[in-house]
Amino acid sequence: MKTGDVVSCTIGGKTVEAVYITERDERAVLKLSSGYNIGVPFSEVLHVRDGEERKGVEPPVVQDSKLPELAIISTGGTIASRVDYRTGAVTSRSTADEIISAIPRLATIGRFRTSQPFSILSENMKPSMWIELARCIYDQIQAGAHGVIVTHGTDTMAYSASAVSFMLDTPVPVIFVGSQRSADRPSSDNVMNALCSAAVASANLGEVAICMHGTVNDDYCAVHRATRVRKMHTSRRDAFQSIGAEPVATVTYPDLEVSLHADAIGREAQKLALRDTMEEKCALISYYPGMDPAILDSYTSYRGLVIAGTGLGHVGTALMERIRELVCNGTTIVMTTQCLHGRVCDRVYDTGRDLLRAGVIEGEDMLPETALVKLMWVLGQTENPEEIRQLMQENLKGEIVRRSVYGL
Amino acid sequence: MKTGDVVSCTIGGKTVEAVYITERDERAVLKLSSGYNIGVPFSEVLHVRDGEERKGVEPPVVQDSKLPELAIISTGGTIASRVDYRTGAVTSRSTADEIISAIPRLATIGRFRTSQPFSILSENMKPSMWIELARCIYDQIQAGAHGVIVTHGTDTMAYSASAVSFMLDTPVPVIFVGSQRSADRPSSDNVMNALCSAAVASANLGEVAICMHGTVNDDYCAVHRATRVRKMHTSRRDAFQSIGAEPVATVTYPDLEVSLHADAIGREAQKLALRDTMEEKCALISYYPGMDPAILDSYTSYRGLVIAGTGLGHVGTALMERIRELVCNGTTIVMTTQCLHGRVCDRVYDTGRDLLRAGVIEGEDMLPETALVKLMWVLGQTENPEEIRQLMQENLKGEIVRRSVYGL
Amino acid sequence: MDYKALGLTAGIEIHQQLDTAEKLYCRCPTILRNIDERNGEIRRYLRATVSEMGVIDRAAEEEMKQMRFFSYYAYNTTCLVENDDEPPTPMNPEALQITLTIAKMLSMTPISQVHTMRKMVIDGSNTTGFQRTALVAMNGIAGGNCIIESICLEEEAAQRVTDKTFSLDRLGIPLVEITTAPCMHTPEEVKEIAEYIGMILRSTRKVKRGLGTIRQDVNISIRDGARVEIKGVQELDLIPEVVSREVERQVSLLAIREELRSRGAEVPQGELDVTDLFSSTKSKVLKKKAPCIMAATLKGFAGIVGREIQPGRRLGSEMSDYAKKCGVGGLFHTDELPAYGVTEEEVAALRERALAGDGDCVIIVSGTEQQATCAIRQALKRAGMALEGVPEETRKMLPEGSSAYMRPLPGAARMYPETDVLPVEITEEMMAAIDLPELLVEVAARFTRELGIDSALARHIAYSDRLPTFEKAIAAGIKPSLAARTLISTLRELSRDGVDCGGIPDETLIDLLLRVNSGEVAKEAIPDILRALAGGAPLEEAIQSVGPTFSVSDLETLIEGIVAERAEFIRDRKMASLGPVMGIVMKEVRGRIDGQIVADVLKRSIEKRI
Amino acid sequence: MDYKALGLTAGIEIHQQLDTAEKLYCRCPTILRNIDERNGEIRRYLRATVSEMGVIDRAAEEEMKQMRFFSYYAYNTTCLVENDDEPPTPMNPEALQITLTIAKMLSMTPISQVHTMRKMVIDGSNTTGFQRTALVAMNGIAGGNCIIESICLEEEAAQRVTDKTFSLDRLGIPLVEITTAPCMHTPEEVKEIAEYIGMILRSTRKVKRGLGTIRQDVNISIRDGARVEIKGVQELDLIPEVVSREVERQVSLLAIREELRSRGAEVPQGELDVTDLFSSTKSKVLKKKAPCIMAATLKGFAGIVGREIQPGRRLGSEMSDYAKKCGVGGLFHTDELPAYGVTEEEVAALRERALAGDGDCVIIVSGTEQQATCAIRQALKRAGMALEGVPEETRKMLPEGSSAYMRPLPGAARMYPETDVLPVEITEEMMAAIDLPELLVEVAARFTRELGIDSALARHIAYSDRLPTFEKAIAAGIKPSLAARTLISTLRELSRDGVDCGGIPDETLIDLLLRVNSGEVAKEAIPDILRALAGGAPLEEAIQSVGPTFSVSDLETLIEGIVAERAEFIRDRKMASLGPVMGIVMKEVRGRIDGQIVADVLKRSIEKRI
Repeated sequence: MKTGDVVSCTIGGKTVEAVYITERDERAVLKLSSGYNIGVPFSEVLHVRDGEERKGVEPPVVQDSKLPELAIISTGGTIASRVDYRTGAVTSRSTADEIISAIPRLATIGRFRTSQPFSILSENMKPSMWIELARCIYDQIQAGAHGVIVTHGTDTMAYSASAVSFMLDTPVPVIFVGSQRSADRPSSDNVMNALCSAAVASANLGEVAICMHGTVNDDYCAVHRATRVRKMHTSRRDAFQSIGAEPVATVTYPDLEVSLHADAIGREAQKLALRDTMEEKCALISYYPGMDPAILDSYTSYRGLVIAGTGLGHVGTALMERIRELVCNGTTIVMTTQCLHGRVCDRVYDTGRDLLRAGVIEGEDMLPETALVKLMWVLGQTENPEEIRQLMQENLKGEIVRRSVYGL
Repeated sequence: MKTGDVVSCTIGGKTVEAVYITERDERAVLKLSSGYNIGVPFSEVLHVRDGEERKGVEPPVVQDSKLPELAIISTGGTIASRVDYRTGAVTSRSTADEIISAIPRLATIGRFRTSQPFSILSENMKPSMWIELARCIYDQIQAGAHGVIVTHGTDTMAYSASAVSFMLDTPVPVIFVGSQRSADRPSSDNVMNALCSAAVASANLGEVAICMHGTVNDDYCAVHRATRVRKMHTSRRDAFQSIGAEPVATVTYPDLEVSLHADAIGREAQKLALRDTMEEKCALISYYPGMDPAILDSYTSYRGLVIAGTGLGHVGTALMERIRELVCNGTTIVMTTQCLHGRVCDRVYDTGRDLLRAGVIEGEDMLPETALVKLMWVLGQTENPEEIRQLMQENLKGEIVRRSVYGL
Repeated sequence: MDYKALGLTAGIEIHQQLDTAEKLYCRCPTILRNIDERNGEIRRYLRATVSEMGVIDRAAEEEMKQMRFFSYYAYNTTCLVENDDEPPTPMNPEALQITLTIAKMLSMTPISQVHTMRKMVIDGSNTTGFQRTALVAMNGIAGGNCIIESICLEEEAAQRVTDKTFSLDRLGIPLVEITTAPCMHTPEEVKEIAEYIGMILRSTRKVKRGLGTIRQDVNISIRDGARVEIKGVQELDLIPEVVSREVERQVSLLAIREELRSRGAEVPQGELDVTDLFSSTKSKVLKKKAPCIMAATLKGFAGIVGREIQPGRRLGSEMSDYAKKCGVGGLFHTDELPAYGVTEEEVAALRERALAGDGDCVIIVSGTEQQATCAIRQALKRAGMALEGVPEETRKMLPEGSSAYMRPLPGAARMYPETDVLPVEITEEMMAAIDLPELLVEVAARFTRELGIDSALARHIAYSDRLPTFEKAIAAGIKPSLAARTLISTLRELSRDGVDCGGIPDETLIDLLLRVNSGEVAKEAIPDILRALAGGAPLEEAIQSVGPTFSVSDLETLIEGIVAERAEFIRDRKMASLGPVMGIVMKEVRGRIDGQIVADVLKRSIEKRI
Repeated sequence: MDYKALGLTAGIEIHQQLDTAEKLYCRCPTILRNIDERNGEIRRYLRATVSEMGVIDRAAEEEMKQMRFFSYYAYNTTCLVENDDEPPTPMNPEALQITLTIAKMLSMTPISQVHTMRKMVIDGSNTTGFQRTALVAMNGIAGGNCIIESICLEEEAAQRVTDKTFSLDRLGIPLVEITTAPCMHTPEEVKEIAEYIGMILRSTRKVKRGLGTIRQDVNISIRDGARVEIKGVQELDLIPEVVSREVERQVSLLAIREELRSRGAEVPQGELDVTDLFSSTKSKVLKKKAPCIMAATLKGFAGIVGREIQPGRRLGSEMSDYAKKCGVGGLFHTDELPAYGVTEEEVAALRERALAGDGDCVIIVSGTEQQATCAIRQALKRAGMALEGVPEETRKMLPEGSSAYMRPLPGAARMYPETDVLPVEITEEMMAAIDLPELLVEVAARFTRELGIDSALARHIAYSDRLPTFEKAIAAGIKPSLAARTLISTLRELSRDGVDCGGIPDETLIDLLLRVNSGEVAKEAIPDILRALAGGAPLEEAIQSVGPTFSVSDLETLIEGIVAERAEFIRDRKMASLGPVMGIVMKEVRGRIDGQIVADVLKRSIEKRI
């Protein structure tokens, strides 16, 4: 039996005709004419006839050549997707026509070119794919895109956006977008997020950002600087939050008015450039009480290590010896804080001063995840320890906010 | 030369008399009569005469025997401390007399007994000390304490409070308190936090909680349930925040009015009991894109592992094989989320379903740090895998909130 | 009407809320809230999603004619699942257990692996844009010969507060949907089956009671007619009326079809902007809406659009229902004009512009240009259907039993799997372990048998919402007659007087009855005490408010006095004096001590003197 | 006064804000804000911390007499460091560099390892409760023979908005504190040294200018007197007055001491509650405060409490200052009563109750019981000091040059290490690398030498806030005389007229001068244009507002006409007609074209005709 075949089975003494969908936990899943799926033992299912081939039809799409050209790069997100109502499978759609036919209003904002360097679940992202993605964005901008939209699963979107931010100097907006509720549901946040991201991709912005719901309402999207944003909720629409910084823009919905923050970097403020080497041999570890110092032994071959320490940036004294050894052996260690908010300051307590003496670099107010991505990039640029330290402590792409302003 | 000795040196052709304080980075630190410290080369310092012995005097303290008896257990925090103005050293004070003389108003709230099981920087805390602390609290309650105040460094206070919460069923309030700004400064939050903690230690509460500033103002303290609280800022007074739950109480300042939340557990609701075994061989790891699966090899001898996954509780597929092996070899793996807010749900995406099939336990909405502490405790109670799973998924001490209420 | 001759077939769907501790796909309690208690509001758009055929479900498409911004009230008893901001929990096992119990009572066969589906509903009543529903069992039998096709376990929708505002407290309460085969052939039969299934449901003692907790949808068709589903019939007694009116409607529509065909009527496509004709109209309705007025001509429809097809409903009403989906207030047609302030001259000009002959009917709608265009096209669509006969539709019941169009019957395209909920296995062991509850009819019989209660009253008790109270009262040792009278008759009488005793807890009622049982409170005082309790008074206060109780010794003293005063009369009349003297005593003590006690004491007192 | 005979010795402390990009211990800009621009407010209590001897610093203790709740305004240009919610950054290297430059200019020796200290200040002006300060260099010389003891780099305090409210914009701006030895012996000498050090500071071109950016504290003592520090002398010209008034005060206090001693005066401890005596008083001041009135008797003080010791200040004022620390409004004493509504009878009753003889003085204060008790004790403390002579005090300058008590001189106990800031090493290489800036006196001399500017004006320019503007103007090619006249004289005249040109940017001024230089704008129009600019107009608009410019050819046409009309007069008077005709022309063109051009054109025109 294959999906779509007509079958029959007997339930309560009556014969029921149905369509075979799939196998699930040793049961045949059948769709009844009422639309309900049921799972029955294979032994009870009789094949009646083969299914007919069903073919989807896309309505034709016309793009307005007077509108600015925007590039959509899909990495496997479901900004435009279609449910197979028989199997429940969600098919991601990534050609311009497919995307526009799913979200027709996009066609009033721009002319779209699309590209799909790969298609994965975002938890399977890895640094080599960040590089591929950055190159793809670079190519699109060089080819004249007025703005770039990257559709991405939300799980690791902040890491990817941050990585692109370090690798790419962009004169145009590079906007990452995703959805927290899958595109196959009528309440999905995908349409609003997509439209807002297209609006901000056309705006006077020249940096890498993430555009997602600003609240749980369908009222506006917040546009977060790639290096200051973190997914702060597993499932809420407004999961993405700027930490220690304000969003660089907001886009109201449904009128799609873009308001830029005074700190936003404008179009053409940076010249297009790509520096796409990254050192993958880097790790992030969170300290906790009683952490066994032996755990650090796994990192002896690592070139970089970010620690999310406690409070102002501390670890237990028991780890100090191993940390000194790692630094001596050439591992760059950057201290960040598991508090997420606030600044690392290892000058206040003895533990911190010991860390500084051991050669650990204070990560200022960088998010631990951003610090990891930055460290990979910095180690891809230079091997000079002094340069590494300087680059890590310098604000390159908004990842370090030199002043902790009250109210953020 | 020793601290307190009178010395002289010549600066700009003039001889200056000063008191020798200490050595710092190969300089002699001297205090001038104006109070300023200066650092000068040892070669320029001449010994004039030995210093006189100076002895601190505590004013006598009278405790009101009609007030309820409260226990203060110090672990090395600086709720009451004194600066040596010569060296700048901060001396922690922990006897009842010392504490009351530093915060006289305490004497109007209770009669105090004190105990100091150990004195450490909180980043050096470890599970064996949690046990010692829990026993000490147990003893104090058994000896009749109407409430217990534990002073603790803020870095790992939430871990310790959470550990005590699992080990101890308490009929009285057990309130952890600390200060974000050191007690030696006139603006320290120590006095307000200490007074509020004493007020709540006298209130109708029967659980383990943390009492710290509710805002950056000196207006009220929030009392957080031990298992739902996290230090969310490196340095702000209001760093401690309840995640996914409301504080169990607030205490206004300076009037010390305690308002209990409807969910707060009242006095005597639990019978005093101590279950003080913990399995230390547990770890917490944060997943990030590109994490090398080989890192998991360091944990083969571990009995428990908490993963802070991405989003709803995911890790890259590359880790799946190692996770399966660990579970097969008897390591309990609990999935939590690095988003901190929201609930783990591994039923939605394939990656999650694979994790469930591998035997990973969904950590519901537990904070990763709380899940680690709970896992240590649960593995200390039973070796039965089904019991372990059930205990991990059951709400024992408020660590799991079964419903995600909007607005938290 | 001769329903057999007309070929009536009807089936019903019964929707019954379950009385579980938690909701079906989250852990919130299943309690309703006052909207004033809300602690948050969220605002969302919904849009139909496209199926794999590039097709939007026809019911969903209808709901999409307007882009709608919905508002939802949240409570401290709702959570992120209702907000559609968190994945659902696994299916509530308690709800599944109740559903399986009902299935077993109806001799149904459970599905081996139950799959939760999403049924697309974008009228705003579900924050997700779909309702979760799972087919749990199939093919059983009710009341001897009615076939039960299926039982589904699904989540309740949110309650509508205003047009676009919903309250999330109700969303997610478990609901069973029991669907019968179309095996009924008279209006009365439909009612009987509904009643029987209702009794089965309540026999589980695990279903919600009270207004809105059970709803019947009725499927009706006649020969040559079409299947029409009428939703939201809440009162059993209205079912026969609803069925007979629908039969009447289908009969009328078939007659209209024949007449239109014989006239050679047709529905030309295309609308006409006639806004200018009404630029100085006196019609308030047209003026109010008015940026645009559209018209269309229905060839050969004159007189038919205005024809009644059901009490209070005309063919024009049906067309109006369709038009309203576009946000307009309704439509006018020349069968009813001039009227509503539209003058004869305006009608004439309209007819002229629309090139309408005497046999034709012109329809007009007003609204924004987009609305009016959409609405006139919808009306034309419905007019076209009149040429075909009876359209398949989902309709909603109107207060008197007629119905109005809601949306087309939904197709299977609106149903797709809920990927966030894992399927549940139902094993034979699970089914075998289910103990069937005692049916309420059996309960009633037992009450008569064991407690000696009259069989009509016993049935009343068994079917009443207060059955558990009654059982607790009996268990507490209260006399069955006292309990039955109070819980059934007294409460019903008070309810007729507008006193709502629904909020009085069982414990309080039983406490009160215990005091009556012990003589501490007089039976006669019960109604007044219940009134006070309904007003919110605590029991002690309610009892005091009726008057202090009267002890037996107080009574004896009182009676001694009264009897002494009337010693002569009593000696004269002997026991015949009992009645008159009793009256005098009762005037003093009514409601403060049991009348039977008064009679006993008085009797003894009189006996002493004669 | 013969200051030498009195043994006057004086020293000064000069506090000068540095003009750095960022603050001393955080990275906020060093700009002041309008309080309306605040975006947050935080509220805190401060309390003195106990030293290792169990002793609270005496100055801090004085500030603790009331528990005070302070409020702070935050801005988007302040951060968590000002809020005392984040550890400080390392010491700002730019500020340290400027400090070292000043030290080198004053021939001072830098400290090898500079330690940041905390100086406890709990009057609310520092959110931390302390001021961070570091001793950077010691033992230099200023102006030939004045010894400079030390230069410290410290952070500015928050600006007080109201009694308990502070604005955080100023907090943390770097400040150097230069302390001289007590090496001055006349009031004029103090002023001269202050002036010289000020010139040194401004020579760095890296210090803030304008109101409040520099403050002098003066330390004064006479033989047998005591060291008194008078804070907050902002104007140099007031220094001699402040010094001479303090000398007067110390002389008076010493005289009072002698008189009191000769009278055998004494100050018994203990206060007396006299609230009842004033229960029906007419005194508004007493009634207003009034829950409690306390009194005390000063034996042998009659007539002395009311004695003037400085213009406008009596011994009673000093006691009142002490009392005010407890939150009361002040005190009354019998040397001044009856007055303020207090009657003779009340005074008599008071004296009687206080057992005061004719030679005694009674003091009273009113407030809450706690306040009044605290206040009367404070007053008694100060009265006791009168028997000792002059107390060592920190005082604040009053507007005319007298002073009022602030707090005791702080001791070394208030100073302890700032553990959050690492010490900084100062190496000989760093000192050697510092280029000494040109002193302003040398700048003035150079202007005279190179630009031919009169030496008084050159000094004016060099010392003026507009020196950088002047230098930019010269560099831009503007005539030195035009630049000097405009930037010094014109701006000063406008300032006298109440026009504040402080907000006009350098670029605008230079643009204006360039246009004058090129003849596009008339020199005469400058004051009016500056007025318009000060009012906020952009340059173009300001120029237009004064009138359209007048081109040379326009002028020639105009002059041709005027001259033609007066041809006869001109022929008569020849060149002597120039003056009268010039007046007529100028009436038409004043402020629209340069007078010199008018004169030239007119002269040529007249010459043509004669």
